[in-house]
Amino acid sequence: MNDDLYQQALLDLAKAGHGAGTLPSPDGTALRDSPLCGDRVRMQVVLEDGRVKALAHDVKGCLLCRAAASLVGLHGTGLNAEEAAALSEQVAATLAGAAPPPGWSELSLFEPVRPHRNRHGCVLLPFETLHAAIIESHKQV
Amino acid sequence: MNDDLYQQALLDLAKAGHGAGTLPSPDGTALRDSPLCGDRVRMQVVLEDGRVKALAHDVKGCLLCRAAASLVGLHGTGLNAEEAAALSEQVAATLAGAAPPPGWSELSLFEPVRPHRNRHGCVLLPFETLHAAIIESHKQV
Amino acid sequence: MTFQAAAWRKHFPLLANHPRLHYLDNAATGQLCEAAFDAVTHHELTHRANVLRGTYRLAELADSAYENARQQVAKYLNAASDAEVVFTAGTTASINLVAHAFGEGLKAGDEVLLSLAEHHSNFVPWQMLRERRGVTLRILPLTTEGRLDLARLGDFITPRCRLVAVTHASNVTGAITDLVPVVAAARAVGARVLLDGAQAVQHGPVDVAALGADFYAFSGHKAFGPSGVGVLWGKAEALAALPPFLGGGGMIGRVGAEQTTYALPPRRFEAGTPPIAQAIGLGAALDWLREQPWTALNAHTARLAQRLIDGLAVLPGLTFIGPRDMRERLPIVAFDLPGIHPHDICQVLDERGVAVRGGHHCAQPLMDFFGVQGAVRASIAPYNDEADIDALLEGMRDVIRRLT
Amino acid sequence: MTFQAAAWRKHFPLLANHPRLHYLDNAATGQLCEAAFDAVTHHELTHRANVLRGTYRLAELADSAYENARQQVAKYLNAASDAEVVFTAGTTASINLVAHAFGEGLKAGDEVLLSLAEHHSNFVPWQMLRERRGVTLRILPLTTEGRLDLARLGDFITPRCRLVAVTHASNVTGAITDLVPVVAAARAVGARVLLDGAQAVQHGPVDVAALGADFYAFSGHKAFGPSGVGVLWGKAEALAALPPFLGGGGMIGRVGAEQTTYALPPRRFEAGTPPIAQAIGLGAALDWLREQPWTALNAHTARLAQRLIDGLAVLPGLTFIGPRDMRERLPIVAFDLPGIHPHDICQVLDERGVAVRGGHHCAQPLMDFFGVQGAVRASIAPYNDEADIDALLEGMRDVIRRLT
Ligand SMILES: Cc1ncc(COP(=O)(O)O)c(C=O)c1O
Ligand SMILES: Cc1ncc(COP(=O)(O)O)c(C=O)c1O
Repeated sequence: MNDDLYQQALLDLAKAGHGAGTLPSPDGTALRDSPLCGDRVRMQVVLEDGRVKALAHDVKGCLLCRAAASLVGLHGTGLNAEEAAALSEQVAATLAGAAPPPGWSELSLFEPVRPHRNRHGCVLLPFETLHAAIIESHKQV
Repeated sequence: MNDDLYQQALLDLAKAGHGAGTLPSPDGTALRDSPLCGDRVRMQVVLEDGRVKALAHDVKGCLLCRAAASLVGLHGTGLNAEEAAALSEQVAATLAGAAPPPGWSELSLFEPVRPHRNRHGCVLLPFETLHAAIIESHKQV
Repeated sequence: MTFQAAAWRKHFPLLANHPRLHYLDNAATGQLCEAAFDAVTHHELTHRANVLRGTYRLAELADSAYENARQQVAKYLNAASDAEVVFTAGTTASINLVAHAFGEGLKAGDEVLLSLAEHHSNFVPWQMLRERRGVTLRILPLTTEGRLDLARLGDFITPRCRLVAVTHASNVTGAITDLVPVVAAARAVGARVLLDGAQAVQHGPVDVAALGADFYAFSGHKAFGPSGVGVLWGKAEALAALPPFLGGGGMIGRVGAEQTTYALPPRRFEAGTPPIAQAIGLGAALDWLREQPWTALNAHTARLAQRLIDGLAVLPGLTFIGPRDMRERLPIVAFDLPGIHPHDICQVLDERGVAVRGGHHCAQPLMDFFGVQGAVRASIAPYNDEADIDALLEGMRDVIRRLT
Repeated sequence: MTFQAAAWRKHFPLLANHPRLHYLDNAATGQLCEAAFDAVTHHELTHRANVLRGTYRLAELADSAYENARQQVAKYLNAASDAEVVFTAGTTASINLVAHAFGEGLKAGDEVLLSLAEHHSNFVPWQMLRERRGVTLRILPLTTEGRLDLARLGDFITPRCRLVAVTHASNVTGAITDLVPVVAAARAVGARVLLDGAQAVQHGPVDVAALGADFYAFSGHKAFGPSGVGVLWGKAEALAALPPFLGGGGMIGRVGAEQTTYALPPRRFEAGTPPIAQAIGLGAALDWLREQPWTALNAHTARLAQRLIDGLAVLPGLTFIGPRDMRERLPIVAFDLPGIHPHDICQVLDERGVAVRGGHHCAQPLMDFFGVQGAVRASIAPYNDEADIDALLEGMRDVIRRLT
């Protein structure tokens, strides 16, 4: 049973919408769709020395996706491209059963998603889009 | 059991090869293939007043096909296009369970073929090709 | 005589194995009826062989079973002849077959009319044909309820129109297309008509002769038959006019290194070993379905759909994606609840054993038209009952309690 | 350890139902193994649902089973990743997919190399491509035994060659293609390589990495799996370079009325609802096959084939269509007996319960090469035994007694 998929803490995280919004002059913007559900995440970043100084996201997606984006908003600043890529993999690993990476303990909120493989993409999408936005910024330079 | 599919009378009919050969100057020639087995029948006719005056066939096919062609050689002269078309249908009917049409009592040799629907085409092919050759002659005129 | 869902349910082994499942995703896939299951099993265990080539007994039995399935399909569709029935891999394969074989005869500027309500499978093949041959696609708009806007047919079917390819019934709104004016308009300009019957066939026998179409496509798995098989019905002269699509064994007359001739329909369009057991299963399913009391069955499912619509209508802010009444429509109910994502709704419903689908339903243009990103869809079959609907409604109250 | 055909036979329910059947038409269709039968049954009766879209439990189970099947296929083929496995309707569908998707990138004057030994399914799609795009087909000739004449590769693979599409093993002669020089010659001119593996996969696991091909096609029904399913394996970068072939649900990224983007492989090539239960059955069959003692099994079938060849060799006038020894070949034995038509032979053999096939075997160019109209073919699987071979030989003596 996935009784606790929508536990209160996850709903709160989604509702908080950390980092939701738009940046006036981002260094990079990435847009990613989920082919499964038609969900869409837009992520904008401003970089400093290759690291995220500011970010903003706009999510048309489910609660899992919104909660994940909010988590990115909470802890995503300071990452560089490499770390963002590694983070995506760590999130995937967490969904597959591993412990959350250091500094991202809230990822444990997504543990009930584990048996629902079709929903893993919803959680991953904001993380992947963050990485894409950083890459995009490097191209702009 | 189709024990009597290859009864002696059928083998003899095939071996007799009535009408096997070539005509020096046919009015019409038709060539028909069986897509199932790659068998091929060539039928040539000379007409007089729209009726077969002479015919000859060349069969690359199985015993059933050769016996059927031989039967066409035996009784096929005198037919016009309409009668040849009707004959093809009567042969199909005989294979489906009806009695042979008048004058074609040897068709009863093919009764053991009835349960073998994949072989019906082998028996029909020479009759259909005869009809096609007559039609072809009319086009030549 | 009231129809007993429980009696129908008995013919579907999976449902017996899941007594607490409320399966309401029938538009995606119907459950396999025992007639189909038994026919497939019987074939595989007693006369499995390749078809149309062997002369031994097993092959003869396989041939008869396969050709018998063709006759069963023809009968269900009221086709003039079983030679009009082509077995394919599914609706998508059937439509692609026409898009290629019929499409070969089209040239730049020729027009194909679709509607905005089409499933991607009746959309993308034509977009790809546009890429290949420069045909023009015209997209018939919809009424606010999501029905084809037939009043505007005249604006969209021009003398350049060569094919009208529209859905017999929508997989999202459930709307059944009023085909009389569509076929008349197509005929008036000499265009052929292809109907996407993927959603229609499972609600009772279809009469292709009465519909007046040239081509009709559907899938086995949605008609309580096996996956991996579908049908393209084509009027004899329409099929005869088409070149082959896929090349391979079985569809040829004679193959030479330089030149090859093709078999007559339907074999011309059945390259390679066909889905033999699956076709036999589909034939058995349709043969069984043909004998069912469809007036009663359809009244039953319409009642359930109405019960669902009425129950949903009181939810604050809910939008129906499609008509709100049951006239000229199938028991498919799609809706959007602003602020709650369809997948979250489905997930909560799943906890209660209610299986419904959320997403774009392979109909993104239709979603765009309704201004939604996705929708929740409940699709009802005769084996469903009041308990299924009530479980869904109860679940929706839970969704609203928990997710807003 | 001598291999026991009887033990293998137990895994094939049809054979148990026909204890007196001598089934020697395995190259046309293999009998269904119980692993496949059980997997299909289990799927249909416990977690049938459409795949890749649902979020309820049944759909999740269906998804897992379907994707697990992809992994099982990948493992059998030693593919680098399961994303390299595309489920299709069969070998013919797989080859047509490449002929269209890869063919789209070819232009007049580009060359495709085939051989004269190809099955129609690896012949006609290329002839049709020639019609569409004006490519040139080059046909590699054969040695007198019917093997690809590799000595002449240099004459036939030119710098204009873009694709080499040849059989891994012939369905008539049983000859296994020596792929090392073929792949090397293709690589030397930058051509891709497609292998028709329809006859090869059922004789033990295939190592696509070692073969060095770009594409590999085969069918489920010949590999003791269900009909209605097949595979196109493609090297990741080769698949990624291909545009989609069929359009429809599941293969898209996003569909707009004007513009559509496509999914990544393998889904890009799986338009519409795939053959779900059939893929699951095929996965189970290959998973079971992978664990079989192939060295022993192949020694067993080779012994049977040799016994058959030796027994036939004494018949007056008999010609083998293919090699007379068992080196580098499969246990497929085809022959022609001048003056007796293959179908008549098959019919007489059928009276004795011997199921073999007669005809052109969808290889007319090869028949023309051998100067025969057709041939009788016995094709052996590990469940066959000495009694099957001896029944065939005894039947041939009867044929000669009765039909000459
Ligand atoms: C060598 C070869 N290629 C292709 C095919 C075609 O396979 P299918 O009919 O399953 O598509 C066959 C089987 O008939 C074959 O033997
Ligand atoms: C209206 C409609 N058309 C086409 C299809 C495609 O059917 P399939 O996926 O079986 O090819 C579907 C089902 O998804 C459908 O609902």
